[in-house]
Amino acid sequence: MLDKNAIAKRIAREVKDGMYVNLGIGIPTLVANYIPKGINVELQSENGILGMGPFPFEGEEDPDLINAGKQTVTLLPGSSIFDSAMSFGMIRAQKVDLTILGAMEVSENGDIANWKIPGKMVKGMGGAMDLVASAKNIIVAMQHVNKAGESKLLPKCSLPITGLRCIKRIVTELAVVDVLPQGGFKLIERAPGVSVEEIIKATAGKLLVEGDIPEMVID
Amino acid sequence: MLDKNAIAKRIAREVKDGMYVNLGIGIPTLVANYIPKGINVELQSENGILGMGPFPFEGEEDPDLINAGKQTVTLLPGSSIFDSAMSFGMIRAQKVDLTILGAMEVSENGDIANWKIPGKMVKGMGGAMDLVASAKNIIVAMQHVNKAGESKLLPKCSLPITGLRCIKRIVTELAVVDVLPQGGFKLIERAPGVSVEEIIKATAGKLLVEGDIPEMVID
Amino acid sequence: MINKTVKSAEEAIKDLHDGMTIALGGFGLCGIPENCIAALVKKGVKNLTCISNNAGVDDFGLGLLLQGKQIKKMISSYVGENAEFERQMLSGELIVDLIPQGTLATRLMAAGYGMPAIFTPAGVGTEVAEGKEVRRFKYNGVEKDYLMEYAFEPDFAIVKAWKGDAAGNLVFRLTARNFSPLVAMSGKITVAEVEQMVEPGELQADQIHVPGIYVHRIFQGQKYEKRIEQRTVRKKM
Amino acid sequence: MINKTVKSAEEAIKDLHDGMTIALGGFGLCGIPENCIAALVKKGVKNLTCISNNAGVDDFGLGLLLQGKQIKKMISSYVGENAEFERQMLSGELIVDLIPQGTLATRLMAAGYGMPAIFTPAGVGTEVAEGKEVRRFKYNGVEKDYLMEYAFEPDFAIVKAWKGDAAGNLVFRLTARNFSPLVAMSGKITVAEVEQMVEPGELQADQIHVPGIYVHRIFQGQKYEKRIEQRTVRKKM
Repeated sequence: MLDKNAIAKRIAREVKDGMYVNLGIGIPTLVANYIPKGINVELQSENGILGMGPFPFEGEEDPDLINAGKQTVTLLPGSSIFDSAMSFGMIRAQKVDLTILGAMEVSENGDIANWKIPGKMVKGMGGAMDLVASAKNIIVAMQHVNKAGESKLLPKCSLPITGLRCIKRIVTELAVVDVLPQGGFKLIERAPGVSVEEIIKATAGKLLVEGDIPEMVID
Repeated sequence: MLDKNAIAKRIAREVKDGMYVNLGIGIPTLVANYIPKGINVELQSENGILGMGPFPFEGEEDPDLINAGKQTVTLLPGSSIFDSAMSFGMIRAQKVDLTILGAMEVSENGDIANWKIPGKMVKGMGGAMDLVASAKNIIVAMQHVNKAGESKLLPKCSLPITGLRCIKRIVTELAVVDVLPQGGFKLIERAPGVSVEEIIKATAGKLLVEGDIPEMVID
Repeated sequence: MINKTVKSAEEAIKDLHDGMTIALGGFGLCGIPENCIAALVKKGVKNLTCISNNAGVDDFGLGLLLQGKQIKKMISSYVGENAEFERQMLSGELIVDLIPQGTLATRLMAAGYGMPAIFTPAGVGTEVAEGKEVRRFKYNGVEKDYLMEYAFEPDFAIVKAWKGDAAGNLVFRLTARNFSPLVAMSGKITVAEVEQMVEPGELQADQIHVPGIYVHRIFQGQKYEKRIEQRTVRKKM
Repeated sequence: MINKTVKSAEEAIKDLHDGMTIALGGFGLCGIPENCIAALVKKGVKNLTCISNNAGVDDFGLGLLLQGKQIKKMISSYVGENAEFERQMLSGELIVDLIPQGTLATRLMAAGYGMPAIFTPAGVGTEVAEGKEVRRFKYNGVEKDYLMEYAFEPDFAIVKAWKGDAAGNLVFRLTARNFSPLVAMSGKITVAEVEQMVEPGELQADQIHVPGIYVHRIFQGQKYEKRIEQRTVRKKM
């Protein structure tokens, strides 16, 4: 069973040289810490940064330099700043290669719900609807089950959806699961020490398990 | 009968304090020379200038600083440069208050033709179609008759049109003529020494002549 | 040059009335028009419709207008930082129209670019698409559905820039740019407050983010708190 | 940082083939990609469709490609400066699609902004509107007709910038900007030649006109003639 950092570490292995990557709030933000040396990527933040760097050293925070999570950040050499229309312009134009974001639910046809719990939580979708509607490659980082112990990998989303048929891969504390083009989840990797049975039990949607399922390589 | 500079001078009187003005190629360009002191205007050039200044002094030409007529120009304090999409964005958004341009023909319902003579001359419309489709106020500067002696103020344009029902006022070597909202030309002013009869003769479209027609005030 | 300077925030919003629609720049608390918001609070104008990506926090930014119940309706993409907002929304006091962030940005840009409508795939198949025209286009080799979304045309647009001049030209600093240029281009009347007013000609003409033609009134803000919402740092090793 | 540098114009266009559609920056002879045009001439690639506001003059700019009959079709707004162009067009050797200048600019921008189509009133009621969808919108208080125009999606986009860095970031000087940022954003492959290549970090991040994400290949041009088309001056008094 993985902790948040291990999930981020596993996802970091999906990041390839030359990619522009948008990282959502939460676990996805942690991915930046684990991108292997020698892999050149640029992080896009949808409030208007390309080439985002790490958090500033104490005392060097600049109120005019934040990321989409409103956190103070820094810029790397070769970075650029632009307005929100251009930011979502490049997202819609599919210039951003990979989007990593959190989710409340993912359905077996790749629908995602992550912006609203009717009558309860209504923070808004932020840029998530734009990202999932356009990104070529989307990876979801989330817990396999919610706090009530219910699976978040469902036959159909129960919450208001953020985007249709857009999720390709899900990384949880238990497994790496793909969404098949024809619908249905497919088990790709197990977390160290987690059995296939545990994963099947935690997955409400249809889960294809083919052959031997390898254990994740994390480091 | 006015020469080109006098036509430009007369049109300059239409330019009011606080206006953003786009000047076309030819006579309209000359208008800039006659805008009265004390009237603050900014000239827009659709290749991406606001606050365009006069031609540079000899030896100070900059190949990177031209107007829409490809002429070397200068910038005034407070000017700005932008790309062509923003330039036509502000034109479509009707931020440019007044457009002055030349024409081959204007019809009595305000249609204008100025971009093509089939089989003969096909320079293209440049920015003219955008300007006439969007500008709140368009003044045409042109000769009343063409080189063959035929009127350019017509019941209907014979050449391919540039825009429909868009011209409000025409200033020629003979007269100031308005296009009435319901259609038809209306004689507003005569050039010094030109008779109403001469103007009627040179106007093929329906021309309303009401009461005494004053002579233009040019200086 | 056409001079757009006014003396104060109060003068800049003197004809901003109850019931108007206003768009405001800023992302979170970054780049918000602090002085104009203070003037709106002081003026006590009510029943506003506010187009702004966020709604501030409880005691800063648009949160101050929410406290005074000056806002009737918010059009935003993310409002998660504000308890009073959530309370007013869940109780029905506040009408909230949540729309995707890119849609918000592009609808503002559309106004400034004279485009009455734009197409975006964001929200297709979701409740955001309800009642909207859907159209299928091929773009970048893929055929998919797009929503037609209309330009915002707010009565007032209010932004904060880093530097500005009397001609109304604006320059923004770092990510304080965010929605502000788009907001600035969208207003029937656009008000800009700036941290530094400079002489015309001081801003490099080809480095201006918003040309003055879009700005109707400009003034130097009295003071800026520039509060940080999420101070995140790393330790020096 | 993702490094986009290539050695030369030749390398930058190595996979630009016969029959491709290419968009080129520049207005008249201002801001044209001189080194890439020279490389296209040298390469002798044929049957090109060129999207460019103008077509150069007889012996410079795109005129050089016209001389070599490398262009099958031109999509432009104004081509009045080129006798060879006019000859090829009137004789039918060259297909010419003349479109309004703002439409040209906005269709390029649409590609870079992921908008499959845009609306413009330019050309309504003219031969430009033939076969196009017309739609009525209310904007700025006025109801009128708009044409729906599609995004350009050229195989290659080629621009010249003033300064650039290895990340592909571009800055343009004065009116040499013109169509170039829009062209740069439109390409399936975008090539930028720059007058000055600078170190990453030298360009101020918030003063970049085209972020490097839009640029696939960048190199420093060997030399620039920067010819002036209409040298107009006034006398010192």
